[in-house]
Amino acid sequence: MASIWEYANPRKFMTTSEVVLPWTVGIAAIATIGGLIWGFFFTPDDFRQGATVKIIYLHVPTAVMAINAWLMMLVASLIWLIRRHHVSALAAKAAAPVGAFFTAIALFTGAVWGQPIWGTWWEWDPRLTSFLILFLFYLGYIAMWEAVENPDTAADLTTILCIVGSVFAIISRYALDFWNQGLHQDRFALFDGESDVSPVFAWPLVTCLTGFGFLFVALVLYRTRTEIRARRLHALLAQERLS
Amino acid sequence: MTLKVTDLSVGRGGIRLLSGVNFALVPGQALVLRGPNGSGKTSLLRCLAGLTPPLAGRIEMAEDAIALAGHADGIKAQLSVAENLQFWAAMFGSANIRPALEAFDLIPLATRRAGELSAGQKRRVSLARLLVTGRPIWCLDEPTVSLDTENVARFAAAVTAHLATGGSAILATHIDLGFAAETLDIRQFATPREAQQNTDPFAWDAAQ
Amino acid sequence: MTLKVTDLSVGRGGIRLLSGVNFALVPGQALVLRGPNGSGKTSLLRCLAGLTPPLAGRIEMAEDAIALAGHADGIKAQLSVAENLQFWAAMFGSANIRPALEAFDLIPLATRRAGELSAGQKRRVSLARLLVTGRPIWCLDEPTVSLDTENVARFAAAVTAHLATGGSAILATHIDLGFAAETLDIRQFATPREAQQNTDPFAWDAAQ
Amino acid sequence: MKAVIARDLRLAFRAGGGFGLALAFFLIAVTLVPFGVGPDTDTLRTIAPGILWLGALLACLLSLDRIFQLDWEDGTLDALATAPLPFEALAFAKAAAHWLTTGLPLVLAAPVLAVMLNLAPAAFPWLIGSLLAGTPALSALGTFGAALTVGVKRGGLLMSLLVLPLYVPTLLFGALTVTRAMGGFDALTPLAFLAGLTLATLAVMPFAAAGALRVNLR
Amino acid sequence: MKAVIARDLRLAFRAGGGFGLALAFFLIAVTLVPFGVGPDTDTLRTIAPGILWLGALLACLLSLDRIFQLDWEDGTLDALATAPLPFEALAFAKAAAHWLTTGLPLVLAAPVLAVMLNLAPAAFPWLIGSLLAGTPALSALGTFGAALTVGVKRGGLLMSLLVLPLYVPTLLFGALTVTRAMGGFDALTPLAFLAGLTLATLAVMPFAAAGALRVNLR
Ligand code: HEM
Ligand SMILES: Nc1ncnc2c1ncn2[C@@H]1O[C@H](COP(=O)(O)OP(=O)(O)OP(=O)(O)O)[C@@H](O)[C@H]1O
Ligand SMILES: Nc1ncnc2c1ncn2[C@@H]1O[C@H](COP(=O)(O)OP(=O)(O)OP(=O)(O)O)[C@@H](O)[C@H]1O
Ligand SMILES: [Mg+2]
Ligand SMILES: [Mg+2]
Repeated sequence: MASIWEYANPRKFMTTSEVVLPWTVGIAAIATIGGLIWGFFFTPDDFRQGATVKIIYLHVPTAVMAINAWLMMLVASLIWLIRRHHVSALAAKAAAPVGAFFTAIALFTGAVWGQPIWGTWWEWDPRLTSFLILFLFYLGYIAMWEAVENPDTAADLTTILCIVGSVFAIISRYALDFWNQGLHQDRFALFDGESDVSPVFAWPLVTCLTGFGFLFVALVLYRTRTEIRARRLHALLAQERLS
Repeated sequence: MTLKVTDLSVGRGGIRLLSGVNFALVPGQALVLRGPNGSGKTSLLRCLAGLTPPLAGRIEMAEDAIALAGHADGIKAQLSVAENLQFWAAMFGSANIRPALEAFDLIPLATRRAGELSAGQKRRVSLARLLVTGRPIWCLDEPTVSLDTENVARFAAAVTAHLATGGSAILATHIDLGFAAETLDIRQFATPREAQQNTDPFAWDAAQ
Repeated sequence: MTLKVTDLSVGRGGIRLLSGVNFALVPGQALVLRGPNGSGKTSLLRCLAGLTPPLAGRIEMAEDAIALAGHADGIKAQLSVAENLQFWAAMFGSANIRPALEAFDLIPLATRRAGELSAGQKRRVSLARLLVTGRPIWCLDEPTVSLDTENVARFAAAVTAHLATGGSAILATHIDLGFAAETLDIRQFATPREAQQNTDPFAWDAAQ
Repeated sequence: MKAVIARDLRLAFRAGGGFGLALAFFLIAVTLVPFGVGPDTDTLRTIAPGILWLGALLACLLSLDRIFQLDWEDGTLDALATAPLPFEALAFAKAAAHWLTTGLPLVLAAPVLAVMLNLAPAAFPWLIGSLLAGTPALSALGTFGAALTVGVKRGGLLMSLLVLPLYVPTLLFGALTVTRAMGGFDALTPLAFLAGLTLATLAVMPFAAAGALRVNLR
Repeated sequence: MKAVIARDLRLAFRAGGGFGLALAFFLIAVTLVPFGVGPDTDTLRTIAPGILWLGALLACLLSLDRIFQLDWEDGTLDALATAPLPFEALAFAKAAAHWLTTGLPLVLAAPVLAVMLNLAPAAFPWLIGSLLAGTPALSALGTFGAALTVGVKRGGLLMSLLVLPLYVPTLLFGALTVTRAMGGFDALTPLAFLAGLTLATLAVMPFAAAGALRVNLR
């Protein structure tokens, strides 16, 4: 019977992802664009914040995905560490720039948002700062991949880095809370009784969240395929040399 | 203290270089690896020393049996020759370094800064380290490089003495070692092209 | 293009090693320096190449005539073999590197990262650099180290070709170079003890 | 293990080994700050704890590349790999040696600089305490970073990129201890956190570092 | 000379060469400051110019050891000594390459960080201007320091000791330009001084560096 691990075989992965990719792209496109349009043009302005509240449709999804991206990298790295599936290592490598990109957008939109709300572009608020640190971890992780020639060595080193980094990212988050009490919006539950976001805002937000989720998956799939092709090229060249 | 290698295959940089390597090294035996540049001698020695994990096959020997002397000297320029050897003696828990110094005529250089030694003098220091380790199996990568004839003779004497006391040695070289030993041409283990493929998961159905 | 050395004395680390070195190197001539470890071959070559100023004596030759290949390879690990040679070609204003690559059979390795080469392969790259410099006088310090017989032959061919085109070479070595050349034993220039003293201004009336 | 520490200390004392260099860097870096931010004493006093901690941190950082790089380049690590000493112990010994040659001197020198930045006298013991409790973690994390980047030529900059984010919690708690002490608030809690963090780091880091080393030696 | 610059740039872009690392370090170093001195916006604003300049300075410093050390270790310098290119030109080329891979990126990134330390908008052009005028001097002085310490194994720390004092005037005028612009005073005079200083440095430094190199090669 077919075990899930078969998909970790590069060849199998290429064939499967070829089929899956278009669908994810499609859903991502529809949900993201739809959600954003819905959010931007078909929701009333917020009574306190006015039109600026609409940034939330970019800001929150990117922010949430930025964190999930790192989690996905962690999982992929662990799979590589335990089962030595090359594809999962490459998937982690492929996810890093995407995650960094989302983080950057979350920070940027946040900054743009903070301008009208807090009257300043940047606050050393724990939430914001911890995201900045997350961004730094992304940079380090990417740099490590770049720096090491041998792909397997790089995969192992980045795995160790990713694990240690995750631990310290969490520690610093708590350290930061201890350091400075923030202005930033707390985590909120979207649909419980005393929700601070009325369903009017909530539904398009949920659409955007799903949209960005699929967008992430699509991007990672795409980049993983590229990485695999690069590795294949490398392998084939290596063989040319030997004959 | 025998070293037994069965169906070993060795890789470097994601490429399988050698496969089906089989040999045994018994106490008192010296084995010389021969092969053209880039054939995989260094890689094989590093694999035996446990630095690179083998791609396949088994290496059977006692724990902590191997001492390695590679292309690089492993000498600290700031320390004197004696201090360098003392450090290794401490690491391998052997008592005095005097015999090692004498074996390679390093007594006159003992107090010199290792950084101020000539190529051949450095080489002698790194060879003296082998005696200090007290390990039975020596893995030597081109040990006689930049040694003059006199010191090649010293090296040969040291190796034969080591063999006489039940030690063994496996050496990679292109030049004369100063003593007779059976040679193992590693070209016979060079990986054929079709075997090459299935080592790398990314090289599926490559054109032959 | 003759290199003329008169009454040269060479030091290293504040010690006078060689004194009264006299020899001439005419186009088409190759001179092999022989001497035990630590006798001063490398120091002499570095002095001829103008890296260390001579303690005394004269070195007469044309400007920019010398190319040096020392113990160290002078190769950038991150660059490919071809890129390494191209850099040197640009530095010495010579046009194409292809002949150099061919002379040492480096065409198959041209696109490889230099860091991933074996000892002998690295050596070949650093020897190929000599051809790229287009300099008439080669100073080579143990050029054939860790080369297999086949590549020693290539090296010999390269040198003889260089000599045939009016070039000259001075080589330090302990091992076979693959071609015949007159040798210069530098032990005859070793500084006697009494001469030793008055070089160092702080060593006045030391015990004989 | 003692042998490794002893050798590293000796190397540090030898020419070019640079014992006390970290100290000197600490001094210079901190003295440069007034040039940058201007001589106003109140500003200096307020930022003193942060500056001192940042200075110590950078001084540590700059001496990290000594930890493994040389041993790797000259083949010593290859030989050590075949030695009976496990890499975990090696990593720990290296971290210890680094702290003795870098962290400890910084702790001793900090008060002098604190005077220059006229830190509030009440905060002095807390400064020393926090540095004592914090710097070992800096050395341990640095050893890990050094082990990760040992294969990379001139990995110094890359290493700092990897290590500095790991330094954040230590820096936060360390500086916070002093600032709070200066303001007369409870400084014990952050100090406790700091100590705990350091102990945890010391316990775990050798294994991570050893893993990285093994990978890099392949 | 072009060949040297081209090669150094290529090396910088290659794996492990670490292009953009200086940038990342700059980012981190500046980010760490608030952790040290506390999140208070006003304090940060006042010290912003100094911090930005110090950050740039340290980022330069950390990338200096790449300049000559590797070429020395692998024998490239020996070979270059016999090449027709004089050491003066070599030193200049090295400095130029270092600035292109380090100084220039810093200049471009500074505004972003200035926002985070909420520097007064009026001072932005002056920040960029002063960095543009100042960083070449940092690279040139750094090249000199690198040439002096090329013989010393892991001379990184020693080099920073030698170089940092040389950096003081540049730092002074650079930070002063921005602070004054922030305070609304005349910032042109320090900027002019800075530019003059840089030009003088660029004119003289290659010769000093070349001399140091020759001595170290003996
Ligand atoms: C009043 C203005 C703001 C509001 C209402 C707001 C709201 C939110 C919300 C609802 C989230 C999602 C929380 C979650 O993940 O569950 C979020 C996340 C985030 N926001 Fe904002 N934000 C604001 C301003 C800012 C600003 C100025 C920044 C500065 C860059 C910023 C940066 C972030 C970051 C980094 C996250 C992700 C943190 C996380 O999810 O843990 N936000 N924000
Ligand atoms: N670090 C490395 N990464 C990738 N490939 C490498 C590396 N080192 C060597 N190789 C390649 O592996 C092959 C074997 O190298 P190895 O050093 O084992 O050969 P060798 O027999 O020792 O050669 P020599 O006689 O020149 O020392 C060579 O083709 C070389 O190009
Ligand atoms: N950097 C240095 N500083 C001080 N003394 C040195 C230095 N390098 C070499 N020496 C000493 O100078 C003498 C000559 O060294 P040199 O390298 O010229 O000898 P060599 O003939 O090349 O020896 P080998 O055949 O081993 O290469 C030796 O005694 C050595 O100890
Ligand atoms: Mg070899
Ligand atoms: Mg020599």
